[in-house]
Amino acid sequence: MAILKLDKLTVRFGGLTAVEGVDCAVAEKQIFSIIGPNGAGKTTVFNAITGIYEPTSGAITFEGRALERPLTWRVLAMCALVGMLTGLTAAALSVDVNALWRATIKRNYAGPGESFSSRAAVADGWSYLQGSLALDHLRGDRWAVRTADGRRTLGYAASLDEASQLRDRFNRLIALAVTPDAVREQGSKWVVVDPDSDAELASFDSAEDAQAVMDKYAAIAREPAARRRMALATLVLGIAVGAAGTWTVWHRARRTPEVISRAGIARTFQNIRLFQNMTVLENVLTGMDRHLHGGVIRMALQLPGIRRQEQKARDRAAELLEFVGLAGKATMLAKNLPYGDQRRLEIARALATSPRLVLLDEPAAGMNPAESLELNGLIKRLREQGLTVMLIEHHMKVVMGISDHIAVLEYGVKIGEGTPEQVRANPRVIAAYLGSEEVS
Amino acid sequence: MTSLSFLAAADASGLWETLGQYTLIGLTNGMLFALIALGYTMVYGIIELINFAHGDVFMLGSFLALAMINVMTGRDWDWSDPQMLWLGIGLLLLVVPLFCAALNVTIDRVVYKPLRRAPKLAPLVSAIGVSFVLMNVGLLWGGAADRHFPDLISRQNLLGDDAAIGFTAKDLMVVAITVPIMAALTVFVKATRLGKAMRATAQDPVAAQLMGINIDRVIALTFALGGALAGAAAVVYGLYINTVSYQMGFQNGLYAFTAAVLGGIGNIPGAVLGGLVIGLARAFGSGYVGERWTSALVFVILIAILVFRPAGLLGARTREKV
Amino acid sequence: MSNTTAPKRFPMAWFYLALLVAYPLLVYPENALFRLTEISIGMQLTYIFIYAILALGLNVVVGYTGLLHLGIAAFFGIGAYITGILTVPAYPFQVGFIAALVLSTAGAALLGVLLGAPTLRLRGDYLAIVTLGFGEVTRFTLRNLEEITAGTRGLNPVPPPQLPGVLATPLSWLGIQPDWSLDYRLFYYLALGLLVLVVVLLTNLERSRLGRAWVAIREDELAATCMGINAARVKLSAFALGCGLAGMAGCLYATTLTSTAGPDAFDFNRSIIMLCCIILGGLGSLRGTLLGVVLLIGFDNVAAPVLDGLIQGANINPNGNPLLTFSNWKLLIFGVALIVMMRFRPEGLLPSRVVEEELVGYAPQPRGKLLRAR
Amino acid sequence: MPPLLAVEDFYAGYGPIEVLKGISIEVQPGEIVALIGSNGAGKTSTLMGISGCLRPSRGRVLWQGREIQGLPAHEIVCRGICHAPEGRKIFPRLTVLENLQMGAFSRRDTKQIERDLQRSFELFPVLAQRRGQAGGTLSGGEQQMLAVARALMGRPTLLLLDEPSLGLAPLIVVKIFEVVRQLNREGMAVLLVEQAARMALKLAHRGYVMEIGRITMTDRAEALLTDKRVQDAYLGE
Repeated sequence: MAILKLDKLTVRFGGLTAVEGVDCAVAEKQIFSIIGPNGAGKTTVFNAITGIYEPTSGAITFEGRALERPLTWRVLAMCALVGMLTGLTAAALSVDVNALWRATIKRNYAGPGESFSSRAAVADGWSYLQGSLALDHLRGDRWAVRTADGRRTLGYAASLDEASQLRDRFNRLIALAVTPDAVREQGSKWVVVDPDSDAELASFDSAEDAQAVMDKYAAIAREPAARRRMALATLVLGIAVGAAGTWTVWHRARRTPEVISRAGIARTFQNIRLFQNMTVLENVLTGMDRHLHGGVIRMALQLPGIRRQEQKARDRAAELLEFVGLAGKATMLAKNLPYGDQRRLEIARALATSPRLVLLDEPAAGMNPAESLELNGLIKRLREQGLTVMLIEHHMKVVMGISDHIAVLEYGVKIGEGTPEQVRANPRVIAAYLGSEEVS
Repeated sequence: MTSLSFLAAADASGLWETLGQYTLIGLTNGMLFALIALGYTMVYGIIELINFAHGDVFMLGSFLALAMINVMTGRDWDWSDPQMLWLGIGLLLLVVPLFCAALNVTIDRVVYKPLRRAPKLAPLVSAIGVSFVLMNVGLLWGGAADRHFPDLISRQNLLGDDAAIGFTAKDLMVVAITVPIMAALTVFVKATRLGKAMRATAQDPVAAQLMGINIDRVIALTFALGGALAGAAAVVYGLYINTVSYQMGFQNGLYAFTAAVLGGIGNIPGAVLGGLVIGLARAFGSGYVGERWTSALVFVILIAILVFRPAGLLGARTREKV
Repeated sequence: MSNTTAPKRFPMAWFYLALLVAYPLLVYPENALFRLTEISIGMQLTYIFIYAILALGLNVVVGYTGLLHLGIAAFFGIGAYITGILTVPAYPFQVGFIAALVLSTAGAALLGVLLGAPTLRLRGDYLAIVTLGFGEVTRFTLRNLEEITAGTRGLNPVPPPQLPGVLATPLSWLGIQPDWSLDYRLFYYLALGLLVLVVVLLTNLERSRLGRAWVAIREDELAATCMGINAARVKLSAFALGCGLAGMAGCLYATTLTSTAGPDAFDFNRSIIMLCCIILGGLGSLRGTLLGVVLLIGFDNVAAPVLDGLIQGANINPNGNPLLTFSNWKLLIFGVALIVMMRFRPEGLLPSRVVEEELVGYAPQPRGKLLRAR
Repeated sequence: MPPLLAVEDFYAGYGPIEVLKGISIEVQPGEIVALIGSNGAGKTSTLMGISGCLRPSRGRVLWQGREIQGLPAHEIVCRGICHAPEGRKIFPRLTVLENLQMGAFSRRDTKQIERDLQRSFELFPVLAQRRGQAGGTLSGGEQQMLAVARALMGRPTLLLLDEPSLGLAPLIVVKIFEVVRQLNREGMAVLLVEQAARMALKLAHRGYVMEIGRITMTDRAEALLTDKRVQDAYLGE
């Protein structure tokens, strides 16, 4: 059964086509090699498999599954949560936090020793959003009628009852201010009369005075509505932006190297990419990361469970280092290793992720014949351990010696495939890989 | 603060006039930022260093301009005569940029050059160190208080006294000096041999070396150009804003650097675009949102733009080679 | 010093710690130094401990994980202001110190995550400018939300922690008065205790899976993700921890100062100084960070005023010539020192070295079956 | 007469990793020399060492009998060694024309440069069509042509050519090799690094075989082509 299948894999960068319509099926416990001239797109295939590049078209399936992060309810919940958070923050900013603070906290708390009722604060916060006029308790048991944001004081009163009456009057005035013809001429005065109760709410000496004051009330009347609209708009916009942003971020990371590595594919790199300033041992331990558990707090406290787990990981890392032939070099910095050892360490690090499929990108580059012979042995032992190996290699000896199956790429297109013998006999392959005969 | 002040401002003199006025102020200020931002962006483009000291070179340039004006006034230079005025400004625009260029090149030679192969953050810390040193020099030179920079150019509205939009001789001066300088820079970088060498070095230093380009000289040239632009900006700034202090390099440098990043750091047209965007953001911010939120607004815009365009407005995303 | 090996280093650390614990108890040196310098060295040490916590937080982000963060002061400020809002008598909350400490830390960490999440894919200098921008936004916001933060005046008085009653007697044996406003030593031990706790926890984390993941991301993000490391989560954890520690330091700062100070105490300059501390000391190195803080903050808070005092005392400057006061040259000396240090030790004074010696004593022995097949 | 170029016992590396462990190579005037070997053998580093981008830790590079090792790269170019580096390394945001002009940076003879430009366009007509286009927008083959043409703009006495066939279609490779041969007939010496060993050896007069930082074999090209060991390791059969 094929463990990895590439189906019409195509990768393009801008206008350049790196890989075009490549089909491949890698059987379990096989050593599968990709050969081809430099620039033929071999590494691009690896990059597409391991999620570094997004395939332009085509499918990659590993053990029958497309390697994507599954869509779970947690993702949706996260989107909703972030959306709500952004929305609420935006709305809070748009309703003017300063004024809200004044309306809720400062209005309800006079100072040290005074009591504070959070229920009253919430109620005041709500009426602030409603835009209703508020009563402030002042020193000397006086009361002030103020706009919801506390910026404007409309009047003062000597008792709470009087203050509430005053507030009612202002409420009526404000309601009337937005209606046309609220001000009527009456004798030498200009008055505002409540149409329901016929009570006189205010009187002025001139039409200009009346107009100016009524304009002020009209502004106050419009303000809460404008603020509510603004708050609602920012709330909706914030939720939309937050949720959409989270969704985009998640969606963009559906097929990342991390997900693919966790599914059981590990790789090495053509130009060695070790963690140069970490020790050999730590490099391998980093590969084991996903098998280690424990939250930040348990790690910070180094609880016994964590220690045991760490000790186990170190033992296993030591096994892996021994396996690739790096025993005794565990405490060296990776950058101080000789070239060949760095390649071996990359293999050990890849193995540490407990993969079922290993991709080796030119593992023998820079090795001398003796070393690459040793490498052959190592790759074969990997297969004996039950792993599937995919290999990009230029050393024909390595390739022909150990491969079960070879695919040949040229200019991003697969031009031949088969057992080493078949490939060796394929005239197209000879022409492409072994040098064009036309140059004479 | 919110929609109310917007309406109030609009009521004062018509929505479109206000908008035009803010745009004008924004563009004028933006050109100044752009001039400084170019120095950041060019240096970053070539050696990938955020040259924190750049703003302070600018600051010292304006102190030099101030000192020169004082000396010239002392020797009876007649600033009220338009001919003498423009001659004087021309002289400032010659000497101050030269000084700033020399200063910048010296800094590179003495401080940054030995660190070309050091870990990336080491030159950054050195640049911070240079910034402190220059700031201290400014402090010793000009004192801790704000200094008044002579108001040499009139604030008369060129569009007539009762025009709805104000465009003063000062605004004209900013445009008349910065636009030709930017044009000259563009021509230099686009068309001349050295300019091309500069761009080539920024794109691929190794290949540039293989072409026979002396990278060290190109880097020195870049610092010189950046310094000269900062010097020109310093003169214009002094004449336009009329207040200088030893701390102004930091604040303006911050905006200019933000402008450079906004446009895509290392990208020369990007720096100009970034400068204009920041100038406009500040103008509209103080007009429509409130003066005290302006600075916060600039950075909110910056963050928002970078979240959606991680390499700046004109920056190109690079694909990592694996 | 930098060549000491592991078995020797730990006694050295204990030695320094013992020295720091003992210093305030031996009243004589503090008094002698105070007579000499007119500065309470013990109080300044308290601030150095606080800044050390801040620097350690920054070191997690910049040193371990390699994300250039230029706005750490904002999180310091956020911690201070959360503490201020939660504890000052002008507001009704007035929670205890422990609660304020926890909430400040958590609040700053949460904000760090909120800032980090959308900007994770930015690289190097772009991330730097975003964090710088965030720092400035925070400062302006603190200044502009006058109703809540009291604008440029800052919130005060931030009350001191409640001393558990059981401690009063043992403290009196040591000659320490149980009154925070009278005896600096209570703050001193509080800050020192928290610093030691942070150092111990960070040392553990550094050697754990998470610490390795941070460094792996710094060394080669792509290779790390190919090893199954969730880069986003790891970076966010570094942001959360770094910013959280900054918030914790901010809480301590406000408590020690009994005020949140104004928003300008948390400006870009503060971030830059902290960054200089950790780069100077050696990125990613705990010891280096501590040394960097001692040198730079020590210079700023202790050496500079002392030298100023000495110059005044020596009476070389009877006319008050500004060129002859030390504070007018402070920035210059500071700058030159930074330049010179970077010139000769670009990797810092005590660079992090996950060297052989640290892991000496441990030579893993392979045993059992080689490779588990699946 | 001394050889045009002589590399003697050259050691160099990146950090602690030594990639060149005592290389010795000679190029005579008017000769095409091929340097073949597997990936990571140090071929590119050798060229980098000659052109001054990689400082030697030991050893000498003699150019017409004079030592040039340790000189900065731009001075080496002035002496007549031009390097078309691996991976093309054209300037992506300069136009084709500007890229070519950069190739002639070390020269001052404006008229001759103009003539050489025309010649480049004759050699590679496709570049003439695209002269105003940014280098980064060219296809791989066009970029490689541009890289070679750019190196030729320096009027080299010795051309260092690194992997000209990398990722290119056979027709384009043939084209580039033809140009190289033509220029060689006009007297230019070439040091060619190539993966496609057979092709390179067919073009070259002499060849060196490199293995992990050392020269393991050297001979006339025809001899190497028929050598059993070379065939085994690099030619496939």
